[in-house]
Parts: sequence; C-alpha cells; structure tokens
Amino acid sequence: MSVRHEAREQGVPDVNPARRETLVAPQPGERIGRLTLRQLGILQWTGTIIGPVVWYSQHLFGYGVGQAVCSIGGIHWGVSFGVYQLTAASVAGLIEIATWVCALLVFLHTKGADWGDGPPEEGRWEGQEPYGRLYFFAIAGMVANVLFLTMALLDATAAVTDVLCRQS
Amino acid sequence: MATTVPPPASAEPLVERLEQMWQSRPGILGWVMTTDHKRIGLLYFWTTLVLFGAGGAEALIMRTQLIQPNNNVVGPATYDELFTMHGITMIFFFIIPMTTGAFGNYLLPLMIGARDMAFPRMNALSYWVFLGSAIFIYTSLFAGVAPNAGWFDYVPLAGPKYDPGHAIDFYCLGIIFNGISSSLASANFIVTIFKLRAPGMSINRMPLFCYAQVAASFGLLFALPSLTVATTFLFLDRTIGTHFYDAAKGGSTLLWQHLFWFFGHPEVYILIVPAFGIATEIIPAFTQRRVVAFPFVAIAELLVVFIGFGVWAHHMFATGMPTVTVVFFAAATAVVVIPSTIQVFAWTMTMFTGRPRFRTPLLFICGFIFMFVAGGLTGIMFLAVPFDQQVTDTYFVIAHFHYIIFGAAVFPIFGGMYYWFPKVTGKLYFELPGQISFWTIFLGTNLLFFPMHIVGLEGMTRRVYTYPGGLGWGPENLAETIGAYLTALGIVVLFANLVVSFFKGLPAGPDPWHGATLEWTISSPPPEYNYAVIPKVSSAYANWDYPDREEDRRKLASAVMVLDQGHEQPVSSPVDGWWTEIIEMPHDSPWPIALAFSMFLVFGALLFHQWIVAGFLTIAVAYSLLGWHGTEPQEAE
Amino acid sequence: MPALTTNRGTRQGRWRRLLLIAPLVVVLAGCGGVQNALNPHSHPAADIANLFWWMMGISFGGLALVSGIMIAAWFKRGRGGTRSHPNDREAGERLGNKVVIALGVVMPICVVCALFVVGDALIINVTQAPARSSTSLTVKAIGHQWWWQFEYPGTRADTADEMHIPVDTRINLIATTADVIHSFWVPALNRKIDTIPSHANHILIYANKLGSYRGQCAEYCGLQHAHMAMLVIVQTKAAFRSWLHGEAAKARPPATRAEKAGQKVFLDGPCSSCHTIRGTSASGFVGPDLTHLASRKWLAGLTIPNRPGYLGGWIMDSQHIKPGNEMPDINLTGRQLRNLLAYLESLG
Amino acid sequence: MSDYVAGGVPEGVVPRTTDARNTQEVVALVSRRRQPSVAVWGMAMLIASEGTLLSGMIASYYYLRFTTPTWPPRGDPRPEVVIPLILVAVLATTSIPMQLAAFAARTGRLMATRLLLVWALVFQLGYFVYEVHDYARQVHHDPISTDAYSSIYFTLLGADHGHVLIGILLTTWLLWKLRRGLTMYRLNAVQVIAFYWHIVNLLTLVIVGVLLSATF
Repeated sequence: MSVRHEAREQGVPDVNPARRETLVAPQPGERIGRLTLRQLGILQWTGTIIGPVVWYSQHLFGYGVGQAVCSIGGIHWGVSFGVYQLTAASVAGLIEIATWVCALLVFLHTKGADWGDGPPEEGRWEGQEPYGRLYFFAIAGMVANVLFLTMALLDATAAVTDVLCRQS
Repeated sequence: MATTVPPPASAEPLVERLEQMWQSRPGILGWVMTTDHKRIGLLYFWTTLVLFGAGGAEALIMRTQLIQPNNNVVGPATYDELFTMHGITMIFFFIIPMTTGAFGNYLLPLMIGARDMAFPRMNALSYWVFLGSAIFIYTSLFAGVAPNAGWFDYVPLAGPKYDPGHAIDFYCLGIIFNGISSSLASANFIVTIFKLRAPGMSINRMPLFCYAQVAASFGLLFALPSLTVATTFLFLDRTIGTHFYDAAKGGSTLLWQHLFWFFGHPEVYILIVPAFGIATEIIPAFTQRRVVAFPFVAIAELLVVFIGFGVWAHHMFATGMPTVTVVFFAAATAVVVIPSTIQVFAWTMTMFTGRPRFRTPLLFICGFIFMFVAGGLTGIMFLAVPFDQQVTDTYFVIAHFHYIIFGAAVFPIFGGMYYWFPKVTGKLYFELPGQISFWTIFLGTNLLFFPMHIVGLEGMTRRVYTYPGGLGWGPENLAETIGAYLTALGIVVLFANLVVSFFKGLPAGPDPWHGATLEWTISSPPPEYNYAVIPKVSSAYANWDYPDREEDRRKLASAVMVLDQGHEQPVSSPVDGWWTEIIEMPHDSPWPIALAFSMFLVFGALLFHQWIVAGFLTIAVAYSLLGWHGTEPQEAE
Repeated sequence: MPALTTNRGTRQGRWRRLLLIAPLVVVLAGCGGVQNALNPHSHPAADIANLFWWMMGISFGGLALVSGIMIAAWFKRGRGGTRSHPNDREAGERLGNKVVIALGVVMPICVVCALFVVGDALIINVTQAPARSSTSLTVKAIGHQWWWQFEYPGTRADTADEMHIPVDTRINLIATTADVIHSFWVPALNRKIDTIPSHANHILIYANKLGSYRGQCAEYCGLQHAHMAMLVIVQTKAAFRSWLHGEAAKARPPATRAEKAGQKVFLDGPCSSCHTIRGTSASGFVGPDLTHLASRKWLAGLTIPNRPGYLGGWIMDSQHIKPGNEMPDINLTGRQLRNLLAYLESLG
Repeated sequence: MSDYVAGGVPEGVVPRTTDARNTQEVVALVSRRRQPSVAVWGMAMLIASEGTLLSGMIASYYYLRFTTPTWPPRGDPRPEVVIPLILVAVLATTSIPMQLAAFAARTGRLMATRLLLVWALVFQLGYFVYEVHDYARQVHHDPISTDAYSSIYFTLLGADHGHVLIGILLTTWLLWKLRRGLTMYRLNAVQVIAFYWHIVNLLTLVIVGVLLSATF
C-alpha cells in the first residue's frame, strides 16, 4: 500500500496551505516597510555576494603575505606582517558586518514570507524580485557572513599571538 | 502521482509522437551514440561499479597483508601499487563519477523538470573520456607499472630520479585525462541547473540535491585546474627535464604539495556534498515533511565547498611552514565545520519532527549521519595544529577520512541505490535483505575503521606494508581485517538483493515512496522524453503539490506545454526561473565517442614520449571536432 | 597553560581515560607501547595528549547528542510528528529552526573558537620550533632511504638509527634529508616534522625520563618506508657526555689476526665504497658510518638486532631481509665473513 | 505561458531558434533574446576553467620566485620589455574587430562580419607567427631545462601561445562556417568566440605583465 494512502488515512490534507503566499506576490514597485522591492533586491545580492568575495581575497592575501615575508625571496622586504594582517582582517571584518546588516534588513522586511515562495505563476511581473527569494537569500547571507566574520576574528587573533616566521 | 501513465486518450498521438522523436537507436548503437542523460547515467553507474569492485579488491588484499605483524602475503612493491591504485580508484574513478556522473546525470534533469542535460553530446563525451581514462590507468596495473607513490604522489619520490619508468607517467596522464572528463561534466551540470529548470522553479525552489550538485560542480570546475597544473609540471619534469620540483635547481618540493592540496581539499568536499544531496532527498520522502531550515541547508551545501577552497594547507602542517601561515589555515579549518553541523541538525530534526519510516534507504542515511558525525568530530580535532602534527600520516588520519569517505559518501550512495531503484527499474526491492545488508555494512565498517583511531594514536604510521610485533598493534589490525571482510559481505548482500529484485521484484508504480521531487511524477522507468508536459512548479517539493500535478494532466489532455515540434526544451532565467527561450536539443551522435577515442590515442602517444605521433593524432581530434560541429540543429531534421 | 602542564595533565588524563571511554581503554590498557602518542614523556607530548583527551570527551558528547535525536525519532516512527500536509511551513518548523541555529551554528562556533585558542594560540608555543638560544644542544637528523643518520654538530660523532640525548635537556633537532621527503617522529617526545630537500626544519626534543623511545619515519618514502624506525636513547647527562666522547673518537684499530683480516676484507672489498670507518681509508657516505657499529643495538633502521648471526645474514643477503634497500648482496667465503664479523663486532 | 500550444509562444519567450531559415528570421529571433544564450554560458564555463588553470601557473611563478634568493637567478637572461609590450598591445586591439563582428552579426550584416573577422585574424596570425619564432629563439639561448625559472617562464609563455593558437583556429573555423550565410548557430558562434578572444587578450596582458615583473 503506497505511502500516499497511509497519509490520506491519517487525515493529511491534499492542499498545501503553504501555497497561500505564493499567490499573493507583491505588486511591482510596491513598498515593503520603508524600502521598495528593487532596493531590497540590491540589498539582498550585496548581503549574499560581497561577503564571500571579501573573505577569499583576505584569505589569499594573508597567505601570500605570510609566504612572501617568511621566505628567502621576500625576507629582505621587511614587510610588517602583523600590520598587514590586522589591517586586512579588520577591513574584511567591517565589510562582512556591513553585508550581514544588509541581509538582516532584507530579512526583517520580508518577515512572514516563506522561503518556498517563488515568482508568481505565469510570466507576468517579470524582473520583479520574488518575495521568497529575497527571504531565502537573506537567511543564507546572514549565516554565511557570520562564518566569514568568525574567520576574520580568528585570523586577527593569530596575527597578534604568533611570533613572525617562527617555524611551526 | 502518475501523470503520463496511462495518458488520457486524447493525448495518445502526442505521447507517441514524443516517443518516436526522443527514443535512441535500437541495440548497441543506441548506447554508443546515445545522448540521453538516463542512458549515460546508467553507463556511468555500471562502469563505476566495476571500478568500485577493483578498488575494494585492492583494499581487501591490503587488509589481508596487515592481518598480523610481519605478514608476507604481498611484497612492498605490490603493496605500494595497491594503496596508490586504491586511492586513485576510489576517489577519481568511483565516488566522483558515481555521485555526479551516475546519480547526477540520471536524476538532475528529472528533478528540475528538464528533458536532457544542457549539452547532451558533451555529456556523452565526458562519459567516454572517463571510460578512456579508467582503461588508460588500469592498463598500468596489468602492465605491472602501476603508479606507486601514493595517490598524492609527493615529489621528489615521484620525480624522475627516484621513480624512473612509466608508473608516474601513467599517473600524470591518467589524472589529466580524467580531469578533462570531470571538467566537462561539471560545466554541463552548472549550465543545466542554471538554465534548464522548469519555468517557475526559482532558485529558492530548487531541490537540495541540485544545490549539492551545483556546489560539487563549481568545486570541480575550480579545483581540477590546479591538479592539472601540478601533474603537467611533474610530467614535464619527468620527460623534458624541467625543474619545477627539483630543489637543487631552484624548484620547490612544497610547490607540488600546495598545488595538489589546493585541489585535494576541495576534492574531499566534492566527494561528500553530492552525498549530502542524496540524504536531503531521502529524508523528506521517508519522514513525509519538507527539510527544516531549508535555506540553511542550501547555503551550507554551497559554503562547505567554498570555504573548502581556503583550507588546503592543513594537509601540510608538518612541513615546517611558518606558524603564521599554518594558523591562518587552521582558522579556516575551524569554520568549515559549521556548514556540516548545520546540515546534521537539519537532517536529524527533520526526522524528529516528521513521521519517519525506517525503510532501508533511511537506515543508510542514519548510518551516514552517525559515521559522518564521528568522522567530522575527529576532523575538528585537526584544527589544533599540534595535535594534527602528532597524528598526521598515522592510522588516525586513515580512520578519520574513511569515516568521512566511506561513511559520508558511500553510505548515501547505497541508500540512494535503494531509494531510486524503483524509479530506474520499475521494480520494488526486497525490504528484509536490504535491512540485513545495511546492518552488516554498518557493523563491518565500524569494526574496520574504529580501531584505526587507536592504532594510529599508538604510533602506527600509514602506508607501511608490514609492522613489527611487540608494539601492540596486532589485535586492532586483526579486528580491522575481519571488519573489512564483513563489509565486503554486506556489500555482496546489497547487490545480490538488487539483482534478484530486478528480476523478481514487484512492480513499483510511478511513486512507491510518495517522494517529494518531480521524478516521482512520471512512470518508472521514465520515458525517453522525461516529461510529456513541462511540469508546473510552485514549491521545492513539487510532487506534493497535488493541484499542480492535476493541472499537468489536464494540460496533456489539451496539448498545452507539450513542446512536441522536435527535441524541444524550455530555457529559463538563471535565478528566478522565468521562461525565456525554447531550444532544440541535439540527436544521437557518433562524434563524442570518436573524439574520446582519438584523445585516448593522443594520451597513449604522450605516454611513450612520441611527440610527433601525438602531434599527428591531434589531427584525428580536430577531425572529430569538425564532424561534431558539422551538422547544425536546423539541418538536423 | 596551568590546566595542561605535564604532571597534573597526565593524572587528569588518566582518570579522564577511565571515565570517558571504557571500551577504548580496554584496548589501550594492554600496550603502554614504546611508540605511543598517549604515553608522553615530555611536556609537549603531554600537552598534546591531554588536548586529545579533552577533545575526545567533547566529541563523544556531540556524537551522543546527534545519535540521541535520531533514536528519539526512531521511537516516533510511523506515527506522531506532523499530521499536516508535507509541504506545510508551520509543522515543527519553528522548533527545527531554533535547534539548527542553537546547536548547528552558535554552539559549534563557540567550540571551535575555544579549541582554536587553546590549540593554536597556547599549546602551539610549546610544540613549534624552539627559539634560538633556548636550547643547550643541537642534533642533526638526516633521513636516508631507509635509515636515519644522526650528527652532533661541533663533534665528529656520527651514528645511525640510535640517537642518544641527555635527560631534561632542551635539544634543537635539525631535520633534513639526503634524498626524498621523510618525517621525523618520536610520538612519546613531540609531534612529527617532515624533512624537506635542501631545507632545514627545526623541532624541540625533550625527555623528562630515562629510557629509550621508538620513533619511525611517518612520511611515505618508498619501498622500505615500513622499516625506517629509530630509537631515542635518553641517558643521564654524565652518561651522555661519555657516550658522545666515545662516539666522536676514531675507530679502535684491529687487535687479533681475525680482526686484521676482517679489516682487509672491509677495505679491499666493496664495503668501503659505501661505508665510513673513521681512522681507516674507508670513507663512503652512501650507507651508515660504521666507526662504532658494535655500540648499537639494532641494524638497518631497527629491522634486525645487531648480533653476529643477523649481521652476517645482512651482509650476505640484505635484499632478502629488507627488499629494495641500497646495500647489494656481498659474496664472501665463510672465512672472509667470519673475519669481517670479528672486525665489525670489535668496533665498540 | 499556460496558453502555449505547440507553435505559438507567449510574449517574452524566444521561440525555437531552428525555425530561423534565413538571416532576417535570425535577426528577428535574436532581437527578442534578453538573456545570454546557453552557448555563452558554456563558453563562460570553459573560460572559468582555463582562467583558473593559468592563475595556478601564475601562482606557481610567484611561489618559486619567493623561494629563490635572486630572481631571475644568475645565468638566466632578463626578459626583454619593449617588443613584447608592443606586440601585446597589437593583439589586444583585435578585441575591437571581434566585438564589432559580434554586433554586425547580431544585426545581420554578414559581409561586415566576415571582413571584421579577417581583420582580426590577420593581426592574430601576425602576433602568433612572431611570438613562435621569438619563443624558439629564446629557448635556443636559455633552454627550458636550465633551472626552475626558465621552466616556469617558458611553460607560462607556451601555455599563453597555446591559447592564442586555439583562438586563431576558432576564428578560421568561424570564417569557413560563415561562407554559407548566417544561422542562429553561427551567430552564437560569433558571439562566444568574440567572448573567448577578449579573455585570451586579457590573459596575455596579465601573463606578459607577470613575466616582465622579473625585470624590476
């Protein structure tokens, strides 16, 4: 006996309440809170895309500086590793806080949406920012930026505590 | 929910029309020239199974050798070839092609409501190239010159001075050849996922399996070039006398390690992320609820691969890099853990808040979660650099990554085999033997891998072909060998069950599990054209939106959204899934296999340093490419 | 690191051992093995061992937590849970999200940050390369396929596979290689360090207890990687000083006729092209320095004990004992072999 | 969309490109396209992979540089600056005719497309021929097997020339294809090959810059 029948017998309804929302998608240019959909869209992509880029640049930069400063080829440069590291880490950290705030704003403005809300059925309102996607990536961005921020903090800790070029 | 079987009367001509249009040639030609993602997926499946058998046999021989101190089943030379081939086979020729090639190829287009991959002929090419590379590298084993410097093949041991002969040339060229296949496949997956989703499937409604596939594909696309660079440099060092890795001439042996692990660590996540995807499809089906914290899981699957690109040097903590550099990577290693914890709790809480039914697939997923957590926790330990430096290159590490790779990648693969068996064959498997196979494999693997933690802490280093008595390593190794054979037995039971079910199993019907995703809306096995009506999607678990499925059936009856004017496929916008275009998909083609074969010849010539011959053979490659692009779609009919 | 200092640490380690993992202990109990990372005899190794016991305790907690949730799910199999539509956003989702955020994001971040600070900001200061001038003795370990050479800079001492050090002394070990990458690892004394071609790596070696500790090459280095072990022999400072003095001296000249004949065999035969005996014309550098061969307990990377029978077998048929090693099988008559053995055994 | 019966398409959807039988229809179709075609996506994937490959080589270059006391090591000639820079500038200008060709094809001006492609091809060939000759000359003076510097130098330069060669072959194939009119397939080809050339020119600039960085 198929699972579906079991479920029916247990009184599971056929219609999914979650689809309510997807039908009442916001109209073009409609204001949600203080922001328009389009602004929310920009905030959402900022909160999702910038964080990773910044973290990875900071990571490769830090690795490169370490390699350069502590190797025969670069030791005579006399680069101050600590300064470079702390600057890079703090700049990256600040940017990630900013992007986290972007994601948070989108999240607050799209409360009550469901991550599953997609674009409204047919090709109408093309180019609008679907409600569900904003909400979805707002959450994603908040999670991601927290992780990148943690890494920036740990890097800073390391830069402070370690003796430069002491062999591990 | 069956939609197309049996189709409403008025739809008959349409469906017949689609069938004639999409079906491959009959007989063997239909398999050689096919561009059907389902057939290619099956080809991948059978090929990788054979290679899995080879890798498993190698593992069993090694365990037999280590069953007791100073054992002498195989000599050191053979043992070195065995563990090298075991590593290469399981990573490059079993898990990656199985999770992406087989599962991904077969299921991805079904899940996103497409009729094929974005580049069907390139899809075929990536399979034939994969087969070619497998034959290429296994030739070395039968020729008695198998690679013998370990799967990460450190220089200078793998360099021209300490490993003359063809063994490492086989390694370099085989890996590059295989890398071509994986790169093609991953590019194909990415484009398919972003462009071929059924209209309405916006990116936040995409099944998590597809998130896992796209994460793994991006990982492969950006990690493999590093390996190609590394192996190319090594091949040049070995053949035309360059000095990339020759410390005496200004080269650096650590350069190899950096290049290799820049590929090698993302690789680890590339191995397990598609398995995460399989788990996140099985769990909703057997708990009858959508995964909790869906956005968390989706971003976690992407993040684990992305952050995985920042941790490579934690395989090199014992090489004496500056502490500042080492700790830098330890920080990334610390954070790369979080995405995995997110997923673990999402899975377990989905079971807890759902209505779990512990059939075999879900059992395998539970086993997967247990072993993944166990292996992940030992992984967290490695972020403490001193501890890592103490246990790296010991059996503790072997235990760790086998818990990850066998526990977290192979368990979901087995679970997925059971879960999609009815969809692929149209038959139900037998439940009791399935559960027996699970418990045998679960106990076997834990008996096989847990004692490795202990013996590693007791100082047993990896890659030793034997070990002295009197160090107290005997009992653990005996237990491990018993576990190995127990695991093998369980795997035999598993496949025996599937084979018997294939012939004697009850008919499954389109949707035995009340599964969540689109592939369960169509008949089992799926028709060549996958979907008679391009399905309507209004949530991530489309098969549970019964009104949509009803609407699809009505559309078929009135010939709406059928796209029967050729190999037609709707194309959508990458993020929100607006329907933007209709494209014509290619038909069967002989050129992919021709191209793969001519590439095989070129690599063969390179192996014997016949540069001139290789140069002439590239003409064959060019010819195949010209033939490939000879007929344009509008000339096809 | 008060919580992780040697003495209290090991005691804590011991009872934690008993509390945490009965099953693991049962297996460990049998073997206080001579090459065991959990049986430390220096403060770096002890800190690492204690760190491990802490981490393992926490890990078992985590594993229990996840398994607990799955077991709880097993008890509500087939029933309970949500009665609502499978796609319903409400059913149990809030609880799930809370748990994922609390246990899946917040808790692990705290744990890994704590571990990062303890491991990579504190303990690493003990295990990383010793600061210049913080050590009172330097030893050079050179990896060969497949044996270890030990030099004592400032003296002429040059021995193989058995490294003598004084107790309670901070030693700066310089690890290098003559061919491929090896890894110097004595688990009871400190973590491992790779030997990179044309590159010197430093590590602190320290032992707080007399005795001999086994170590092994940890990085795969070719055919006989399995037979590349070494012994660290910890002596009192006085004993070490006299040993070093003796080791630095030239070889004792042959006394008996057999020994003289043996020396002739050694110098005329192929031996001298690969081996050095200081004080004779033999100055090969492929194999170990044999000046004080008889003072060693083992041969060929701790593969066989250093007794006449084994040594004779090694000379005649080393490829059988250790396939692939650099030493060719030597053809000698019975008399020549006896004389050669007599000579080599006299090199105290 | 839901009233799509085989044949007609809703507003905003590009119908089957294979229906286009002549240039006018192609232009009409492509003018409705507001999203890059699947072909462009495929080329983007290839470029991502190739770009990573060359970045890996460039990273190796600097890794070796930092592990070597003097760079270039004694005995290796310093790379010459002027001529390579001029040639790269010449090569970079070919991005212009390639892009113009793409525009021309999009508006259906077939002959213009052909001519622009020929223009580009001439310069590309000139660059390639000189570079190959120069490469042979340098290898003769300072063999690739001298030391790590010469190894990475010639490998990096050779990889770059290899990409230029592939681009030349693609342009040639494209001209040969365009001898018989314009189809959607060939239009896509023009666009993606122009895309490829922009990236190859960019990579050449970067790589030459990297190699010249040894002189100061």
